[in-house]
Amino acid sequence: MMKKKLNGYLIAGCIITGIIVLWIIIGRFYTPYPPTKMSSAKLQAPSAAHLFGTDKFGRDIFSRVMQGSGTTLLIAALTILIGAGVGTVVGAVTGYFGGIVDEVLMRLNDALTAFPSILLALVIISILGPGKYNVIIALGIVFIPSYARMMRTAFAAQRDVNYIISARLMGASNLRILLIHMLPNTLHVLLPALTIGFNNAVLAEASMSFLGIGVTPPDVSMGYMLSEAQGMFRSAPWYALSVGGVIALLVFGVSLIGEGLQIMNKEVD
Amino acid sequence: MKYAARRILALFITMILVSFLAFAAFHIISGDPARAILGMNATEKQLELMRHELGLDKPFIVQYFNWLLGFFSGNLGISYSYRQPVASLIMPKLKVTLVMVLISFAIIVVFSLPLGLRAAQKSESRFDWIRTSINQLCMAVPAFFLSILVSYVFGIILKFFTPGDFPKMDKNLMGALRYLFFAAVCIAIPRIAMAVRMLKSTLIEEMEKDYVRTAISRGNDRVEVLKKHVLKNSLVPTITFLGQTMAEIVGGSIVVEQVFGIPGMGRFLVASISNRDYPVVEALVVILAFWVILSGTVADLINQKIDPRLKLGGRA
Amino acid sequence: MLEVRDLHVKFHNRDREAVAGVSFTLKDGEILGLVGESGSGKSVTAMSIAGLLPRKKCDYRGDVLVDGEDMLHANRALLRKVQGNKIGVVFQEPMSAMDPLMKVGKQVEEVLEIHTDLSPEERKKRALQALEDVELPDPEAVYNKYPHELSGGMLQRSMIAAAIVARPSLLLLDEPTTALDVTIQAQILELLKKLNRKHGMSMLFISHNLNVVRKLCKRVAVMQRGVIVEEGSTKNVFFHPQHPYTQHLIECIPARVKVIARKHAEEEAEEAGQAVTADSRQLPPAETGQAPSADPGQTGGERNG
Amino acid sequence: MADSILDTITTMTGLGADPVAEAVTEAQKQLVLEVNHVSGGYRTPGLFGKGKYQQVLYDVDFNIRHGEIMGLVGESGTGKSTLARMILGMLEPEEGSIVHYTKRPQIIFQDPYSSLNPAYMVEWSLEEPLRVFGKYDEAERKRRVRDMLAKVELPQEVLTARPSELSGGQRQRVSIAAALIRRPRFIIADEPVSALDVTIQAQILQLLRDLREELDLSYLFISHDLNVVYQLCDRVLVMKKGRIVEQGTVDEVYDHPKEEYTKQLLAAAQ
Amino acid sequence: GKGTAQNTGTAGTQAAADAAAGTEQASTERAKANEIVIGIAQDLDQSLDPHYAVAAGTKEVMFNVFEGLVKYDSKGDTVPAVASDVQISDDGLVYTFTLRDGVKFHNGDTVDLDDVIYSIQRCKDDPKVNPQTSTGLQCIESLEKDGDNKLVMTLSEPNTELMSLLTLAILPADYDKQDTAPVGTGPYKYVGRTAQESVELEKFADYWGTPGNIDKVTYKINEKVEGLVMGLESGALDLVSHLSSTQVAELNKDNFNIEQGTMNLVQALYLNNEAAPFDNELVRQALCYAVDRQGILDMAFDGYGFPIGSNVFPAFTKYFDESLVGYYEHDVKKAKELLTQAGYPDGFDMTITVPSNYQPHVDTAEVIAEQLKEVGINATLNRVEWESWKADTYAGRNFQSTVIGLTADPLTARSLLERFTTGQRVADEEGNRGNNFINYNNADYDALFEQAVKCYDDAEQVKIYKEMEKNLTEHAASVYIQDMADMVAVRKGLTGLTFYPLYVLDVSTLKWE
Ligand SMILES: Nc1ncnc2c1ncn2[C@@H]1O[C@H](COP(=O)(O)OP(=O)(O)OP(=O)(O)O)[C@@H](O)[C@H]1O
Ligand SMILES: Nc1ncnc2c1ncn2[C@@H]1O[C@H](COP(=O)(O)OP(=O)(O)OP(=O)(O)O)[C@@H](O)[C@H]1O
Ligand SMILES: [Mg+2]
Ligand SMILES: [Mg+2]
Repeated sequence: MMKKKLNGYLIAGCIITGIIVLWIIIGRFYTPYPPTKMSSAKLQAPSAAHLFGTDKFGRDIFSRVMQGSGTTLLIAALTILIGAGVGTVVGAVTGYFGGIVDEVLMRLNDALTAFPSILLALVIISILGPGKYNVIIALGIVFIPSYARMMRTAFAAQRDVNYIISARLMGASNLRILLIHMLPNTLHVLLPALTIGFNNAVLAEASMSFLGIGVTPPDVSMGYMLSEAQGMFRSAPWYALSVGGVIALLVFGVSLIGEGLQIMNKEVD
Repeated sequence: MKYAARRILALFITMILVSFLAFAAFHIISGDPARAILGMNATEKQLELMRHELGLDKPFIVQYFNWLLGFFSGNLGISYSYRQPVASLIMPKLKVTLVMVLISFAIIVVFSLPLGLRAAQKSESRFDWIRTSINQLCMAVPAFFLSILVSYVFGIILKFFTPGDFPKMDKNLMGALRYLFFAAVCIAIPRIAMAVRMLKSTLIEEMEKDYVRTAISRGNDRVEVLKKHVLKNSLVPTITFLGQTMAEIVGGSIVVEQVFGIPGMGRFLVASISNRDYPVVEALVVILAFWVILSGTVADLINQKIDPRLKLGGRA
Repeated sequence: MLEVRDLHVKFHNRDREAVAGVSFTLKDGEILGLVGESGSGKSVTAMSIAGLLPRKKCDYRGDVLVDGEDMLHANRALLRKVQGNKIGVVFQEPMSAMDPLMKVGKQVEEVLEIHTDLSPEERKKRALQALEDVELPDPEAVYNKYPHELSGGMLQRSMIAAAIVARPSLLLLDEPTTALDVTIQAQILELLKKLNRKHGMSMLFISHNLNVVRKLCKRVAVMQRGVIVEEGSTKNVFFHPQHPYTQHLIECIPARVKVIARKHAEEEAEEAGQAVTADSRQLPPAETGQAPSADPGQTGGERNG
Repeated sequence: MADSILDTITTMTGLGADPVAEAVTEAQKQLVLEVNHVSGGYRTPGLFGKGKYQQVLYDVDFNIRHGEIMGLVGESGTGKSTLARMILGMLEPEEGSIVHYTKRPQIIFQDPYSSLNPAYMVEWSLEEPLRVFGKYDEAERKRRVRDMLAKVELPQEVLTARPSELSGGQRQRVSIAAALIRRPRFIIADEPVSALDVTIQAQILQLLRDLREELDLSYLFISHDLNVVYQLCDRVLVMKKGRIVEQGTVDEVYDHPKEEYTKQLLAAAQ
Repeated sequence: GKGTAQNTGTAGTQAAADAAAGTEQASTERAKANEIVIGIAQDLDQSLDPHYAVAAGTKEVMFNVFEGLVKYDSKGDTVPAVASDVQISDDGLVYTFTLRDGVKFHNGDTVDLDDVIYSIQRCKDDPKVNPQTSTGLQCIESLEKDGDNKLVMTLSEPNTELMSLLTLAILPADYDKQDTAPVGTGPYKYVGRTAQESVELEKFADYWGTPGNIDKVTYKINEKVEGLVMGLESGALDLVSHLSSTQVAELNKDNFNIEQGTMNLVQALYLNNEAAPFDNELVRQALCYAVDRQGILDMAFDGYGFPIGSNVFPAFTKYFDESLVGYYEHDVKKAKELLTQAGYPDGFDMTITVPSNYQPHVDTAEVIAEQLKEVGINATLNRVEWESWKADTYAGRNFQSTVIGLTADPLTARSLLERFTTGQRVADEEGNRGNNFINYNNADYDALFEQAVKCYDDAEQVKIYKEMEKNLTEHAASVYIQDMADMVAVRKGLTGLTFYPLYVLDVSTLKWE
């Protein structure tokens, strides 16, 4: 009997992500310095007192990154929740029922996919205005089409499969079939897609903040800090490098998980 | 032939839908172009005059159809911000972006194909995880962060190009190409990583199919199998991916242009959005969307040539 | 022509040997049937013969001699010479065993391209000839079609055509008819018989259906869990099964078929002037046919894993 | 198109909601199914209008009596599964009618790999029909599942296994159990043994036979293997290109085939 | 004086210049060709017509292209330009201008009286002209030619600020392409622009006055200031103004002189006097005490900048009241007391709206938010786009507080102070609301303004304006912070940078050594 075997990527990914998430959670309750506390020790290089150095207001970058990554994590997680959630609903409905609903929604989907995602986010943000929650909504909307398309395929593939026909014959309601009979069988595509989506969300949030349409202080996200850091690349390179490093590490960890999940799926078939 | 006609019809329908969405979206945006043009001290009367001048006092649907008709006759409207025909404004920028995107695409193709092949071949080596991890890491770096690094290292320190001083294409083509090359690299790197990953898994998957065993049973070497059978079979997902890439690097160029100070379409788009310059934004968005859909359609048409089975299926 | 001696194959990720000491021989022009339950190691045996074992994923020992050459330990260069040329293989699922993007004709020709210096025109001629040999109605049309444009039966014929185009001396057939309709199944069997007669090709015919094997093979080997439990002339095995597993296998054949089979056998025997032993006339009725190995849930082949 | 199918299925499958004819004759009481001159096929949804119509069944007319096993043979693609779908209510006949005299039938499929939901343990799959039915509590459900498991001769351990961990034969037994758990009177078996090893085929056939006695079942048994049909069935329908070309008791048909086609089939099967 | 340049960069040495030879290449070539490239952070207005142009950034560039009858000098005084002389009657009602001889437009035509009358008339009547200008000009009753080089302007009432208004550009009469191909009389003529990329000017050879030194000036646009800094570093740009101290810190001091002037604006935390809790004067005062101006300067501006106490910037020496700067000393205790008095002992939540494209304002707001924590006020930043700031915050007055800098245009006390009167607060018959975007509502202030407008005695008027300033301070209309330092990075070798008390950059004085 083939048990789902953990693989190296999955373990390494979980460890890296786990450490960062733990660090972020700690950051909710404790940071070495208050993240917004300004001091006259400006733009100091990393030292024992300030592991990542300080920024132009003399704030401790380590503490700020600790908190900023929390915002980033929250945004990415909620974005995926919206994108994948709505995407799954749309995909389920279109994939399962087909027909005219499918035609219309998929055409709309095509049209939405035609906008490059950053552009779509840009447009939505200029309607909603910047800010943490608007970024989440904007990115969430941006992410819907790809999930919808993917889930549509996953649901449509099951539509005429025997166990679903049986479920219909036993009189299960459509909702029950969708949720209980079909959904669990889409997880093997959904889970890796979630990790990819998560990473895209982190990178997209960073790009948006960089373009000045992302989160607004006092919320700090890593993208915001990175755009701040760009202006000080010469006088405080540690700022950009530490923030960029943490983003890369977080994304790296999660994509290792995704890689691991995919390998696991393949092994089990 | 029928398939091609159907795809082109679909492209057309989607474009109409896209244009409507774009047009509607920018009319929902709360800002007032008249206000944007006239500034904060403008009086109601001034604003009204301006709105009339811009045709903003007509009903939405009328505005849309006027615009759509104009679009087909090559008249993309007049920019609010520059009082010039949009077409003449955006042409030079489109040229810059197009060149950058094409360079970037070329880099992606040139690097990812051999790397992907190699990754697939070496997938059973003990050091595969190193390769995979490096690959994942390349995907993890935000494109603009890469851009910042590249423009500092290659621009300021090594002086291979002068950041902020993009040479005019018609005057100094080589200089412009060199400048664009560095930006294109920044767009390309994460995409190369993705392409390698995709190629690797496609090739491995393909190598495990039954027909490979058949081919070997006929006396083919693994290399021959790869050349004669597997590559062609991997081509369809690869071309689909490249089509997506073609579409997505345009989106990626928006941010990279910003960092490198490249006067391309992306930067112009961002500026025009914040200036509420609807005609420009709408034209750019529709062109962008066209690019995206076209990439997909072309990829599909090529695939359909490669894989005769696709002729039957049409849309999945 | 083919000699397998004490073949052992064990996959790294499995606990049990897939093939645990199989020995048999196959003479020139003979058709040997290999039957057995699912997972009993039939395909692995065939793969070992054809040099198609995934060598990195398993341990193997023993000898597989094809015309005196050891296929099990042969290097790639030697294998390459033999594969397709001396040994042709036909697989179970024609749809997935053919390259979906290559025209059928090209796939039939491929063997010639690898093993001969024939000109393209010559190759095409040979390929068309092979397609005709397998009794495809319009070889020229089939030559230019893609696999998905053919029906299962036509595809399986094309597979056979590709396997015989280079006139190999040994044809390995791994359940070539299981996926097919009964009528088509019968046609394919007829075709194989004809090929055997016409070209004197030796064949190893794998199936899990003893009844199918009966129609084609003179000799049959029965496999269970990696070993051959019984071997002999088809008639003997069919009418006097010795091993319980074989008996069980026979019991599963409907009574009606057995009656007909007996009739055939008698006719044949009469022609040959000898009688079939009397005691086997009393066949148990199919209705009461129960598996001797009691646990019905478990005999259905091993559990995956 | 798909939604209309769904609608009909969901409205037609409720237990006890089946239209049972009020005044049935004595003869009809012996029937479980009446298929009256049914024709029909598939409509492919087109971009504009109704799309293409492909007729599969032509004037199919037969009935199945109480306690009977009816065989249905024919080559691949003649419309055997299509007929099954129509009887199950997943497809509307274009002409003719189908009358059920029992609860709606359940179905057993050919491919044991796709007939069980891979995401769940066997126990869940067996309980699900009862859960959907909604009239039994947890304990009763468990009891019935165990009961049924014993009937299909599977050990209790199977309950906690996932379908992927079972052999084909075991899976097919589980599918049968799932089809029977709500005690239908009529079962359609669409090539339930074609994908199985011969030895296991025999076991499953035996099981179907035993269950008929035990649970008072009638079958429509679809197969392209005439030998299997001979082993199991009382009567047989031979189908060719969507038409019933021959019907009668097994012995009648097998010993004195009237149609050329039947003769061919029989010859091939030997 | 405050308005002139102070060189804070290190003294240039030859050695340093040599070391940076690589980056210098492009700029050396430009020096040889007598050209410069200036970096600016935003593109010019859609219309280059100077009468319609509103953006400060546009005026900053087009200052070099246009002139009025008079123009500002580097002290902020008006000096004759297109007019060579002006006579004002004793009652201040009749102005007689003498047209300068041989002033040429960039298109080669000579300026005549018709052009002058056309220009003034247009500013007075055209509804699309900036209302501050057109309202000011309403006092002109008639414009008459006297001979062919004298213009007699009769007013309905005296207006001490008229001269400032008459800096309005003189344009060729009935030339209708001003918005895309502007033609003026300034030392530089407009050559062309590429949207969102660059604007080009060229020395005007027929200029009547001291001509410029540089032959060709190119403005390169980059919305990201970081991009401008990188452009300086890489040698692509020669001069960038309005840099922050952080950005200056990024530059290699061997290649640049950093000149410091003033931005000439009033940066403040503007409070919406109608939005709770800032409708309560005590709360506003508490905020004034809670905010530490010097702290802001130190924290966000490396100590550069000039603290202020009311709505006039220091460079405007005539009206600037030094004594108001210290009116509210930073005093947390007092702030808390006031808050308690106002009924907010535990502070409250507030939002500071800031235009995200102006980093200095964002920084200031961040520091303020941090400072307000000390008195228990929890301030959240709301970064908005510039367009939406203009529409929602400024025109829509839909905000609680905002950090922004207000400039004077024209350079008059009136333009700085009139905006807080009731007349500018409430809507007129047509539904227009004026510029009192903070909804300041004070009867005394209104009365003082009435007086000031009617007063024709300059000294008396200055006194009244100062009273108004004081009124704003006392009632804590807003939390006044500073006039920001204007840091200009100038490539070594380029000299002659002149600061004005206006938001302009005069390129005519620049030259390569
Ligand atoms: N590539 C492989 N890796 C691991 N195990 C394998 C592999 N191929 C075959 N096996 C195992 O070897 C055993 C024998 O398999 P084989 O395919 O020879 O059976 P078979 O007799 O051909 O069965 P069937 O009738 O189902 O084709 C099985 O237990 C199978 O799981
Ligand atoms: N969903 C469908 N839509 C359209 N046509 C279909 C569909 N399903 C089956 N058909 C067509 O209907 C015909 C009969 O198919 P059906 O599946 O009933 O055959 P069958 O007798 O069950 O064959 P098999 O023995 O291979 O299962 C075939 O020609 C098939 O192509
Ligand atoms: Mg096998
Ligand atoms: Mg069927």
